[in-house]
Amino acid sequence: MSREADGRPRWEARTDWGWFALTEAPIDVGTLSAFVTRPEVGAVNVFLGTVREWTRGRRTLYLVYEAYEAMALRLLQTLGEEVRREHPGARVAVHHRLGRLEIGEIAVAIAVGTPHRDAAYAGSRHIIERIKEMVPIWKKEFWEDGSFWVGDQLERIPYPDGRPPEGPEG
Amino acid sequence: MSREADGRPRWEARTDWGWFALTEAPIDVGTLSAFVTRPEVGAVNVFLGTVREWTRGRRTLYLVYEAYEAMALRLLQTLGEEVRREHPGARVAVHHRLGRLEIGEIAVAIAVGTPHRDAAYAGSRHIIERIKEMVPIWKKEFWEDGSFWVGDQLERIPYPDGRPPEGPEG
Amino acid sequence: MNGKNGGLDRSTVTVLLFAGLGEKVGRTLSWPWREGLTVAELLDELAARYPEVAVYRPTVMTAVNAAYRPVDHPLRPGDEVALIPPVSGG
Amino acid sequence: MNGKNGGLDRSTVTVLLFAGLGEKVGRTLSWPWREGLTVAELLDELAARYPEVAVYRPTVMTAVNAAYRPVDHPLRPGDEVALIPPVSGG
Repeated sequence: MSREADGRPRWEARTDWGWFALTEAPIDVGTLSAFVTRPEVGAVNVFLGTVREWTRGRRTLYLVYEAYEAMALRLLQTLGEEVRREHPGARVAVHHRLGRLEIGEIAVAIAVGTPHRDAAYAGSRHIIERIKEMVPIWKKEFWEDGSFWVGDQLERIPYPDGRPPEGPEG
Repeated sequence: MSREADGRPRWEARTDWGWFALTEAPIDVGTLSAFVTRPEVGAVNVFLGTVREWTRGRRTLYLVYEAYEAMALRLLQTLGEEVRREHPGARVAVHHRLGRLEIGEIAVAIAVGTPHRDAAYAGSRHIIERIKEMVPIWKKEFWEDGSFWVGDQLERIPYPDGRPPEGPEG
Repeated sequence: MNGKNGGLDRSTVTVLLFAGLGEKVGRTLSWPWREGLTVAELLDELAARYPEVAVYRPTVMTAVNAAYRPVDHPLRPGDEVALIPPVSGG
Repeated sequence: MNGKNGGLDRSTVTVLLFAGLGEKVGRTLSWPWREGLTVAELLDELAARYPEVAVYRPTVMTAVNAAYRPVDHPLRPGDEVALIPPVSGG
């Protein structure tokens, strides 16, 4: 763990082709896309997960993300390596926010740079799907009437009844 | 046609959900992704086409893009409307550079914001495919030994023999 | 978007050419309009005058006043006709 | 990455709990290690002590020293064992 300039915690791993981080500081899209842009790259795909205010009629006020940081960082690197195996030469950056996030903020940014666009799209899509499947990061939603750890309803599929549970966290 | 702050020409159309531009000034990714991020958006997909140095062993020094600006701008808007028809509520930004571009610069940036990620990926992919198919913008590649309008070999598929023609523009 | 150019006679059409074709032939031409002139006939006339237009013709798409139009589209005086070689943006 | 904590007895394992489970039970526990202890047995012991662990158990994945491991994985003293509820990052 290191610190942002303003003292907020940051977990980070950087190689010549990959850049992975968990951070409490805002994510800058341009920095990530610049990292994956190199003379051999012709296509960059960026996926951003942003904090949505409305989910099936329910208003989110803000979110808090928590992670098993050491393991999450290691797994993000593994996902980058998976993309490199599938698309040799790909460049990959994945940054995920932790702590409190307001509506509209970027929770996760994934950038993949490759010579041609098929691989850039496939690579960024692979990473977001795998993050949602197996990277130990958790989201707590805060509503006007309570809060709720997404996934905490003890089913593997959030919102099994098609919408968040009605009550506050029990 | 309007002018950038530094006097470079710019063609632009902006609505409450869409932002389309042709410009000789550098493209800022963060500005585009911010435009498509709103409280109802949870997923943003950004595609960047960047200037690649090497194409099948041949070195590009720089590129020049030319457009039929009025028509290209109108068609970019049409592509945005196509995405909106398919994914109601989507927000779309598409900016394309004109003039001379150096290696690593962004030639085109497409940002699509939607509530969920399937639509964001599908929307940005649709737009880049349609740009390459029918928007009147042309790329001239400058190599160490000559220059070449891509597509100018009078086939609909560039590089029919698997690599750019050997000679300079004839 | 009518392609009307204040400096041109109203009995002409404006022809726009792009990329390699524009470099070889010129980017803008003024061409005489006549009653019943179609895009195809305009292309015939241009190809007779400019060999490069004949060479490119099998691959160009055509637009009238900034919208794709088929070659049987009839032209009006002042129209802006674009010869669109295979595009390569993105 | 050994999960060794200078402040802990080497005859214990460290248990990490997250999200709702961590809020209910506590985010970090120290638990006695014994020869042959597996992840499954550790979960049995924790579930006997903490009813919430029993409730969550069908949905948690387990990691040892920051890598996913099956429940028959044998533990060594000082290991860091994480109970991973369904993730919701992204």
